[in-house]
Amino acid sequence: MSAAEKSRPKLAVWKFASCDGCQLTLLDCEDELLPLASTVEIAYFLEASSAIGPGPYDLSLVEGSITTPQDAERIRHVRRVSRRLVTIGACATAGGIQALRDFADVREFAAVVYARPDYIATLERSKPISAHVPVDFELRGCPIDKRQLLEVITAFLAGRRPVVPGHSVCVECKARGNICVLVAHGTPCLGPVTQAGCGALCPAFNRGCYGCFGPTETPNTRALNAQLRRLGMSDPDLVRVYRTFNATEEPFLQASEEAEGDA
Amino acid sequence: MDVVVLQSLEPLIEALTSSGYTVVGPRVEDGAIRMAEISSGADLPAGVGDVQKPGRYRLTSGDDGMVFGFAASPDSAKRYTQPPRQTLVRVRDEAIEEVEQEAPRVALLGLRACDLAAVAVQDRVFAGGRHPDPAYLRRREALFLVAVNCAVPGGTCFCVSMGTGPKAVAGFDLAITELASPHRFLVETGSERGGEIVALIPHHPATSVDIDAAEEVSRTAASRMGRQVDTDGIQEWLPAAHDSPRWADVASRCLSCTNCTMVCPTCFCSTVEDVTDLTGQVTERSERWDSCFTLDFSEVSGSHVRSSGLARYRQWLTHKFATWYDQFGTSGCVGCGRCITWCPTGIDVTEELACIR
Amino acid sequence: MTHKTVRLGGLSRVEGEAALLVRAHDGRITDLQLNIYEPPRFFEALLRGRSYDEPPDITARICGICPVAYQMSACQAIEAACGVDVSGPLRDLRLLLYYGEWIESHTLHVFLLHAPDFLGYDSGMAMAVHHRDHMERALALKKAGNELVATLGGRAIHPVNVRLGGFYRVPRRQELAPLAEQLRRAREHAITTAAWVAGFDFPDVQHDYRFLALRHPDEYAILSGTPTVSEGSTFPVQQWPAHVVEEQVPYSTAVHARLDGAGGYLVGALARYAINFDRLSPLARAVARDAGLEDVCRNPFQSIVVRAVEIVHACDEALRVIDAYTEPDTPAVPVEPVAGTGHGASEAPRGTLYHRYRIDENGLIADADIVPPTAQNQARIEMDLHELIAPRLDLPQAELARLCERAVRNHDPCISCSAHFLDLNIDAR
Amino acid sequence: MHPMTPAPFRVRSRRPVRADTVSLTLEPVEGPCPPFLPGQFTMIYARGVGEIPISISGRTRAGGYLQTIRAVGAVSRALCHARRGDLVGVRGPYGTAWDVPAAAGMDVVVAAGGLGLAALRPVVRELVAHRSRYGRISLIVGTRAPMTLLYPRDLARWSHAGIDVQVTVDHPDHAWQGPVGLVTRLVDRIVFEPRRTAAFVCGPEAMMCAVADDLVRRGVPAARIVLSLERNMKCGVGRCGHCQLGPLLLCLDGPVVSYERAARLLAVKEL
Ligand SMILES: Cc1cc2nc3c(=O)[nH]c(=O)nc-3n(C[C@H](O)[C@H](O)[C@H](O)COP(=O)(O)OP(=O)(O)OC[C@H]3O[C@@H](n4cnc5c(N)ncnc54)[C@H](O)[C@@H]3O)c2cc1C
Ligand code: SF4
Ligand code: SF4
Ligand code: SF4
Repeated sequence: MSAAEKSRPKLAVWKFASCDGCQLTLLDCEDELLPLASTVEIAYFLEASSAIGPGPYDLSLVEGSITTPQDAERIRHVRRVSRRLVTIGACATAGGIQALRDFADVREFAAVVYARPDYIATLERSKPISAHVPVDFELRGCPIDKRQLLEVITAFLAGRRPVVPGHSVCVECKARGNICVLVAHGTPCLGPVTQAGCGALCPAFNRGCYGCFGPTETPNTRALNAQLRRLGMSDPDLVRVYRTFNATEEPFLQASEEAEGDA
Repeated sequence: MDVVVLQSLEPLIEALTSSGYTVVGPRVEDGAIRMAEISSGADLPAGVGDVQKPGRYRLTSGDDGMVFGFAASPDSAKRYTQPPRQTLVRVRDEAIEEVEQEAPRVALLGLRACDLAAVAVQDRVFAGGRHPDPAYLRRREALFLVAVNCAVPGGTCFCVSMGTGPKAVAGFDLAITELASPHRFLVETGSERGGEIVALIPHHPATSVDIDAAEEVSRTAASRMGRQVDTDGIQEWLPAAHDSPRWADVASRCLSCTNCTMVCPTCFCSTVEDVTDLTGQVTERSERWDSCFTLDFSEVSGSHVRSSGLARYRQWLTHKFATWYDQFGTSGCVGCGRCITWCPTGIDVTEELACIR
Repeated sequence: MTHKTVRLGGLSRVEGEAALLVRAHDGRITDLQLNIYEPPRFFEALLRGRSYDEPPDITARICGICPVAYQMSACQAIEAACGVDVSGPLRDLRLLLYYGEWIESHTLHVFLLHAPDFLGYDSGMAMAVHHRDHMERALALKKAGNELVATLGGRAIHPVNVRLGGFYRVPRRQELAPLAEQLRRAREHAITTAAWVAGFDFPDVQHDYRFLALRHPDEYAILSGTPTVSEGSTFPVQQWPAHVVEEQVPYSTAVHARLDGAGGYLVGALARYAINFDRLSPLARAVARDAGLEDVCRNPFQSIVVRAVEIVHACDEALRVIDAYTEPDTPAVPVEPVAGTGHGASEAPRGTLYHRYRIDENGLIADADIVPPTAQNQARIEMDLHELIAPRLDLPQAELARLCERAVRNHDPCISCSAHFLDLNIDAR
Repeated sequence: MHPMTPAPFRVRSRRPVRADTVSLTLEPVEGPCPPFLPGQFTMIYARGVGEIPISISGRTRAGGYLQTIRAVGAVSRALCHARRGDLVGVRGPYGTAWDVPAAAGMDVVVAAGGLGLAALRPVVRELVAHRSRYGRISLIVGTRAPMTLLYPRDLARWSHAGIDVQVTVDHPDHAWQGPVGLVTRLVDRIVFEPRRTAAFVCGPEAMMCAVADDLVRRGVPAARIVLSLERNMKCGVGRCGHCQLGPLLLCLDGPVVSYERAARLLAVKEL
């Protein structure tokens, strides 16, 4: 190994309860993968490699939420061996779709799915990584956006603040030149309260945003809900629309509870 | 100024195309009349109209065959004068290179008087001050502006109040008034290159009947304005009303979503971002549309000057209608009504201003 | 030494996390457990009470590698319940989307996960250092698949454009043109790939598999078809629950599926190939022949060749669909909720994926059942391992461990299909 | 040239002035350094990280800029870590200036809080250079701790040159003998003839307002109290819109603004 190789920063990718999609995003960077592999040492990435480079790691990307006692232990280890820890995707930043258990009785959930739920070791709640250990940066999305992932990695390499703004999807929607589906089609859209990053994908496909990047920096869900009701959404519809991939993010939780209270 | 009559727009579109312009004009797409590339008169929205209300836009269809029988499109000239993102410089190793920005030759067909006023406002921002932007000037130079005098103002328009319409009086290369029975187009020439285009196509001179009919179109339009703003003394009274209780009221309805600023044809705020490649060898700096409704916009020393939605709405409205005069000598608002139509919760600036006053 | 324990913690290059424990005594295997420690995510439970139109988006999140498969099985199950049939150009677009996922997912497995085993590398990235050309081809192929999914679906992972009855927005013909260009090159890459992997050194193993795959009258079944077993029996997808029964294995944590009473059947590339060889595109069939494959392949190590052939088929068919594409009048046919039960199955890259939903009178999901391919294969993978290791117990420990790991990877187990996978407390003695 | 294109400059020297602050001298790679007036700033660009406004604190003998930067975030940190010979981008100088000559014949109060002294340094140097033109000159400086005091050698020199230099600290160490507390406390300790006084103030906004209010209370006309204001700035040339304070675009109409104009604006919360 040359001296240059030795000094390459070490990247690790970790998985907790998740669908693998966010770490797959890294392998989906077809044009950047080989340059990336020569810029950083991919020291731990089980999905892609059997090689296990020793820690500590300069940058750990963590996918998935914490749902088992063992994982609660394991994430502490990951934090210890990581200089920077960046969580990627709604599971890791908000508990993910599996956090819907938080609104139910997880024992009952287990009983629905498994004949012998007593074999299942699981926590009552699906928690984001930041609920267990300090996190240096959270990259949102279900799944994360490829360009944003590259931006976070290059920003960490360059020592700058990642350009991952907290504003609404509408900013990207307008920049992209989409027609507003909410105004022009009467389609309910969570874009005004959802953080940008996807490039305003859904409106580009004539669909309302369903909030997969979680809440913006200052979401006014009360005002949006009033408008969504005018567009014909019922309170149970509103509860469901906020309870998907980022259900336990505080503003979405409040918005769903508000609708539930009114229901 | 030459005034001529065309029977059809087809030759005009052809002449523009053959003169090297990409023609961008009104066209039905995704349930709205967009400004999109058109290749023939058949792409124009014949018989299509629109109904615009606060937070609501719907197409209507009729059989009058008029191709400009609608009000402001969601798109303005801004996308062409100030593209949503432009790369400014590239830094490679030790060299800082200025990136040559594109200045595509585009003919914008169907801009309204308010849109022309908006272009003039942007001219002051980007070309008028102490630091003129040469790329902006090149882009502007490459734009051929074909205005259309409004026949049916939208439900959210108020250009008469702002003194910007409905008739286009300056700033165009050509200005069209669509006339009915018989269907024809009165074309005024506003520039030398406008005249050169007209010379390329079959036309006959306008008669006084044509000219009167066109006057009538603009007169009727002016009388059917959807909304109005009392701008008298607004430069003083609006900033002075910074503690009006109405701000809290509107803030409760405002999403801080930025739509009003994004659709506004004059809003020019931008931010600059660095993108590095993986090796760290090449950096690109680009400028992109930003909005005073975002939190980062006013970030100083780890906090945000305008952290409340109230302050951000107040900044927007006050800047647009009042402090813009202090900075650029004109109003920032041209009365096109886009911010009213495209606000998802239907906040109406004219109503807010009336309440604040 | 009579005791032997092989323990593979953290199986790599599988999507998800798994571990394997093998114990042997006096030359006999006493214990063999493939353990999947993907934490349960309870999809079937959390779907209850959701609106009938939500499962395509929600179940996509079961697996980031094959979200389209989940969306397609979910759509078809719910459409069946509501009495809607999606046909014509809309069905073609679904096929096209699915081909994109196949190309992307199979390429991922062939190059990044599986090939390194044959060439002795830890990863595709390590392999790339000496086989740059192959890796570049892989990335081009994968990109072609991803772009197909992204163009039709909005993004490569968890596409946003799929809905009951079709799509939110359908592409214009001219939007597909650049894809066709890319796919033609991809098809060449796929043919080269098949020839390349056919030359690998395959352990001489044959398993007596019982296969299950969908079969379609005119297509190499992906999107839909009739469940068909290798010995010839078939059953309509509505009867799936009567034929496929899942059991939680006593004193273990895994769920094993039994087909008509017997465990250990196989779904996936080998099964599809065996059951539908005659439905492959002529080009794909020729490529299979050139690669030295018979009509049926029973060597799981050669599944890499079968996958390469399936990539050729997917590229070939995708091009056919693009060529014949006419824009549908509406992006989706309306699907109104009807109380009742619907079944849907499609061929995920890893094998048959079955969904069942019961919709109540309010249009809400009353209950859901999802049978992902890896759950069905789990017992069969353990059998593979058993048959593979039993005669090779005297191999050096490390070599044996590697072989086991390869045997698992042969089946491209997607462990994120956590609808069923359980948590295991490994006996850490 | 496009107004957003930085000119390449080189870091000629780098001198840490406190734990988190360094003074850099920057010289253009080509040609002379554009002249500047006291109070003006440049936009300094750290490659791949970003660009920030930094006041010009002085001119080097070789004709470069002396700029003092505190590491508070990504860009300022990158600039603080710049090494001799590194390339940075510079645009400017931009903004309004303190009209020091206009204070001729008057008493002058210069009040600095924290890093504000970096912006005021050219003002004091100008006053010192033409000491005889002015009446009493007082420089009052507030800083967090004795260790964080900027330019101590300059302060000593200025003191010798006939300027009343007074320093107060928030957190004294055991060697500290001077006053403790806010700069405003120093306003009462200096001598000036209010009706014939000009004041130049720079520091955190709250500090500036407090000092200005005190001066007004003592009878200094608000029009002759001139502050340097800070807002987010992305362009420095009036095109990004970020630095608005009511009617002002601070990059063009500021950063140096009279208290007469600024007082009303700063009084409005979140303007
Ligand atoms: C006219 C003017 C003169 C200045 N002179 C000096 C000086 O001489 N020395 C000095 O150390 N600092 C000076 N500053 C402040 C300096 O610009 C900020 O500290 C710097 O922008 C922080 O950027 P950053 O990237 O390091 O931090 P960031 O990581 O961006 O954030 C650190 C904090 O700085 C604030 N900030 C970010 N960008 C700006 C911006 N463009 N303008 C103002 N604040 C911002 C944010 O609130 C943020 O919380 C001056 C500012 C202005 C407006
Ligand atoms: S479609 Fe949605 S995201 Fe786009 S502008 Fe409208 S409300 Fe915002
Ligand atoms: S528009 Fe909304 S739901 Fe769609 S991808 Fe973007 S953030 Fe996710
Ligand atoms: S006024 Fe309307 S469009 Fe503008 S930010 Fe508020 S909600 Fe959005």
